[in-house]
Amino acid sequence: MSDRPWEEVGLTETEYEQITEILGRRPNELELGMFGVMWSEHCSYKSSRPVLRLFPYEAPWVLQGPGENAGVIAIGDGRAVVFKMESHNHPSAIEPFQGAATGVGGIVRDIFAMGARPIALLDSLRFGSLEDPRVRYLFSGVVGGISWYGNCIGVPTVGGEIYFDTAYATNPLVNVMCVGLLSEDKTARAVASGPGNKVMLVGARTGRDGIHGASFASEELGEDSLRRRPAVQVGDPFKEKLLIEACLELVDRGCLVGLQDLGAAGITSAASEMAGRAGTGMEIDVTLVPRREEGMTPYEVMISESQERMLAVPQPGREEEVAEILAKWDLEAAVIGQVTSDGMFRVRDAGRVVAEVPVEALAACPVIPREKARPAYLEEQATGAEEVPEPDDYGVALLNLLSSPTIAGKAWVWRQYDHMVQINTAVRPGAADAAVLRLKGSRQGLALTTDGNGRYTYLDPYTGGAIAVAEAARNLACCGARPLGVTDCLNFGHPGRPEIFWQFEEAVRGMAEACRALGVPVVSGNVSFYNESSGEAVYPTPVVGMVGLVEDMERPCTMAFTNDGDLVVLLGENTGELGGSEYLWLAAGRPGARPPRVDLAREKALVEVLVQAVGTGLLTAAHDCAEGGLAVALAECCLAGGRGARVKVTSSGSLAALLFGEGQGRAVVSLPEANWPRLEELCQGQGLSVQVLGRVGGGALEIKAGDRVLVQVPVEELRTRWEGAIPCLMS
Amino acid sequence: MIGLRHLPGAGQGQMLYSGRIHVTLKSGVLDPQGDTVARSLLALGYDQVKQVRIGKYLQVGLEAEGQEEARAALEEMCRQLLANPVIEQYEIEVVPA
Amino acid sequence: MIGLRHLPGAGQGQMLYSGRIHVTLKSGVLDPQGDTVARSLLALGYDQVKQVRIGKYLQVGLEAEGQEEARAALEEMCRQLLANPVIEQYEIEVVPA
Amino acid sequence: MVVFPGSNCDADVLHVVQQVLGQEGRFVWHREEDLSGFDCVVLPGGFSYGDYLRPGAIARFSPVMRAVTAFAAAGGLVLGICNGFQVLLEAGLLPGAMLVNDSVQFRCLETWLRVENAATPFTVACRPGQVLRVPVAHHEGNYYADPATLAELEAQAQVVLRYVNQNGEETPEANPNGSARNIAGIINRYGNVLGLMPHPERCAEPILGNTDGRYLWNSLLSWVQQGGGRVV
Ligand SMILES: Nc1ncnc2c1ncn2[C@@H]1O[C@H](COP(=O)(O)OP(=O)(O)O)[C@@H](O)[C@H]1O
Ligand SMILES: [Mg+2]
Repeated sequence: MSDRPWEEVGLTETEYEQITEILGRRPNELELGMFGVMWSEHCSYKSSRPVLRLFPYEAPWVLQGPGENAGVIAIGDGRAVVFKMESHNHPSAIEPFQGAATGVGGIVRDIFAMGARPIALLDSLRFGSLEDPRVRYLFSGVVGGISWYGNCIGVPTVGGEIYFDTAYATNPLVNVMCVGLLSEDKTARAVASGPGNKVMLVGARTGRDGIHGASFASEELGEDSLRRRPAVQVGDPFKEKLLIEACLELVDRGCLVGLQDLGAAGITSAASEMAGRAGTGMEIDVTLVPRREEGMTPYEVMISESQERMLAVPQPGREEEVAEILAKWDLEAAVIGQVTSDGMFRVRDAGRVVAEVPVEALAACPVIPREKARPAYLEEQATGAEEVPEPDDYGVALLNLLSSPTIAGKAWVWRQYDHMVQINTAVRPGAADAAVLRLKGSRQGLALTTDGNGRYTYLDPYTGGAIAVAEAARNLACCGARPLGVTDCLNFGHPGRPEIFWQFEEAVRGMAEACRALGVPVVSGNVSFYNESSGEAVYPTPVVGMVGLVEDMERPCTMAFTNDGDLVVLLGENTGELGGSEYLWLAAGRPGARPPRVDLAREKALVEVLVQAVGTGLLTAAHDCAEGGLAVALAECCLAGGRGARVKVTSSGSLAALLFGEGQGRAVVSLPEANWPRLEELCQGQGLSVQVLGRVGGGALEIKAGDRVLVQVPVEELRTRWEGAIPCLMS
Repeated sequence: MIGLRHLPGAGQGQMLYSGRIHVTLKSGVLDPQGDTVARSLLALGYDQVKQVRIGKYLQVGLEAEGQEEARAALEEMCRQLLANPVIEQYEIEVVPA
Repeated sequence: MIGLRHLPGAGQGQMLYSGRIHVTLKSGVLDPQGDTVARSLLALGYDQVKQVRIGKYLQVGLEAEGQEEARAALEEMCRQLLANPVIEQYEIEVVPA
Repeated sequence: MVVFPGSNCDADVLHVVQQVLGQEGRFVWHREEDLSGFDCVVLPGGFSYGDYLRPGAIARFSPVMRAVTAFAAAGGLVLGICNGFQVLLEAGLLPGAMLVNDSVQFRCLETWLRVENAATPFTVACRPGQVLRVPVAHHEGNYYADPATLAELEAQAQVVLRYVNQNGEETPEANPNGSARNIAGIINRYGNVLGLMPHPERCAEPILGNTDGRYLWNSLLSWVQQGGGRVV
């Protein structure tokens, strides 16, 4: 070993000394390697842990909060929903297709490790500008990889979001959320209890791929690690599909004590975490691990991140049955060790002990206290006056917004995803603010969404974080769903930079406060630091995945204007804030001084009104105002329904801000005139302002301010620009 | 679509070449497709089969002033588009078409 | 799963061979993938490119008593599984591994 | 419902058969070899064997496929949907082959289909020329057959379903994958083996926004119930 052995495994000298103290001796090379992966930021959350405590985790319906492979919430009738989101940013930056594909594989394993059948995927993506050929390569590779893997395993990709901004040019964000369904009495737990129980490795053979994947997220690859193999792996969705079926059969038959997926840090992490949760010990013999390659060292076997593998602890005496079920699914399984009672994690090589450390120690990575400092750019931004350029022609400005890739139609993406398999997708991509799945054999449905605007968070991390949560809740409510739980993926730069860590804490604080205000607990999540290249961090980007429950699927509501003559109504106040808007970015090339304000009490009122209005069948359409503001929201309702609308806005102040400002807490709805008194009453009850804007009808979207016609564009022209933008850039 | 199939006569001083490119997975990189095919060959009774690896074979028809120029262009195409250096390797052969 | 990667020593009188199989689309069968790659190459500025056809390249490691026996087995595998005669043709080369 | 390793629309078809049509149905594992007692065998969509090598290429050697072949030869009804269609082509139970989509991308979208032959067990409940809205979801659905085979298929009315636009017109834009002659589904000479790329099980319930698939399922049902189970 070198005289600074900690460097090779990405640890600090202090951490090395702490390990030495815990062990009462110096770790050998294998032990140090195991600590290296387990104490990496990715596995240990050593920077983020104290901050994540800000989130609310409790609610009566939460069956499992963070800590297991995924969070679980009860939805009644003995059914529960399992969900989690995860990033695969760095692998996707290097090999977009396989990077994104294996990202899907990883998050799906987290879900079925809980005994849940994966029923939906959502992808939240961030790329640079599509004018850049490298970005186009990354974009089409990532979408292709998600499509290949998700389609093959038969889990529909039903939603997601994509932003394009130069801030993500070299470091794209690829966050994938998976949702599963389980019956409460068939839950699997990731525990290795029962000393003497066997430990089985199931699925793919172990190769040298992905060695150091956990630390790959946090450092440059040295020559030494390059010699050890590319950190990017190739996925095998076919094997994953077999694993899903086999594992669910094992859980269904009650054959298992515990089940755990292998992700970052491979066997080391899976085995030690299973033992840690059960308070037991674990013994693994590396020679028993089926290999794909010859000459692998114990170290390589222990930290390999080969995909499509699971660790299972069978019920004593049922090992045969487990093996039979796996064989039925053409899967290989091997007993690689056993549960012990002494709290030690012992690794053997043909019987000889080659590593022996307390299970607890591997999980006990000390927190790194990080410094925080408010970034200087915020002061600079804030002093710049928010001068607002008015367009020469509001109709042209609207068309330009509709063809901005961030706002434009995303069919180019989602038609590559099988979004219908499993035949539950009642509200499909593009039809509403959230995807809605029916639950077979029930009147209920699940609404799913992901949201997070990095530009807002850059301008004001607290507000950006709060808005991400508020928007997600609004999206669900527009579909009539009551928000029940949050998963998140926090994408930030280097946590060692005080400005970045300040952004991180502020964003989490904002998210946490919004979750509290809206009564939605966080049940799972993921932190991705080090999203930067050559010292330039991406926008701080917290992404929120939210799940809501639709009580009665007989009353669907999408964003489509469906009846001529229906009233068009704005819920909430048109605050005319252009800061952080796509309009300002397009018109002036700057993000603005501050993002739209967020008033959490108003957000809560809006969600209440929407859930009740949709739930009682008052509305024919609902769509929240987000990127592009009121005008874009109206245009999207027209596009979805294939019909126009005539509306009027008040004529005071900046008209651009009224039309294109991205003020929060708003939604556009349509309803038959007869329902108007009831809606008005609902809004009054919640103290939410509401105003009639106009009516659905005609073949064009017409927006007036007083008597002045600002926008008068045929729906088909809106469609051409909105649908054509991305295909045109990609061809 | 472009009229790829109906070759116009070669340009001034240009010859037609055919590039044959083999793109294969680097050793050590998992080949799920090859493994699955191998297993199915065994199931069909071909128990003499030890391993299958599956790669791509590209035939590229191109104009160039000479063989070396053609090879250089193909090399460039492989690096830029046809192969992914993170997981794949390639071999190029050039013959007059 | 089968122990594909850990070759046991070749059996009695058996040698290890490597079959190299090119599976290509029959001429006359459209190749959407090849056409797309050709179009991307043109878009990248490689205007010397006239046509691209994409096929598969399979490397099959197998045991046999001799080269001819190996070829015969590979021939059989191609006919049965590795190529689809409706759209594809194949070529086999055998070399000692 | 035959289940190959990698099938993923098997449960969808079973749901429609049992919950929507109220019929008996069960999964048949790919290693089973006995299909006696069934009125109809469905090869469902998915990615059997990961679609590795070619879609359907490996699955067609499953033990159950010998039984399916015998079942078909005896006149039993066989329906191949999407990957199931690909398996039938590879197995030679239907003529032709699938190429990758002309877009070279997976395509999941609604298509419109014109019923070209309403006299088959799978389409008797449809009007000739009726236009149905049925979604597709595949990467290799670009149907290919040599000109002689195509001519023969047309002559024998074996092209059962064709991609058209909403008005029933056969246009290139209506073709989601580049299939020869906009072919979406074909039947064998004897009229008992149908393969189609679109998914009728995905549009059989009002809650999913489309029930056009019911025309095909109802056809099958009324054919079987009228005792027309065997075709040959
Ligand atoms: N990456 C994606 N994957 C799948 N669906 C997507 C993706 N991006 C956008 N969509 C779908 O397109 C629709 C509109 O997306 P977007 O404009 O981002 O919605 P919102 O503004 O409500 O977040 C939604 O139904 C969304 O689920
Ligand atoms: Mg929205």
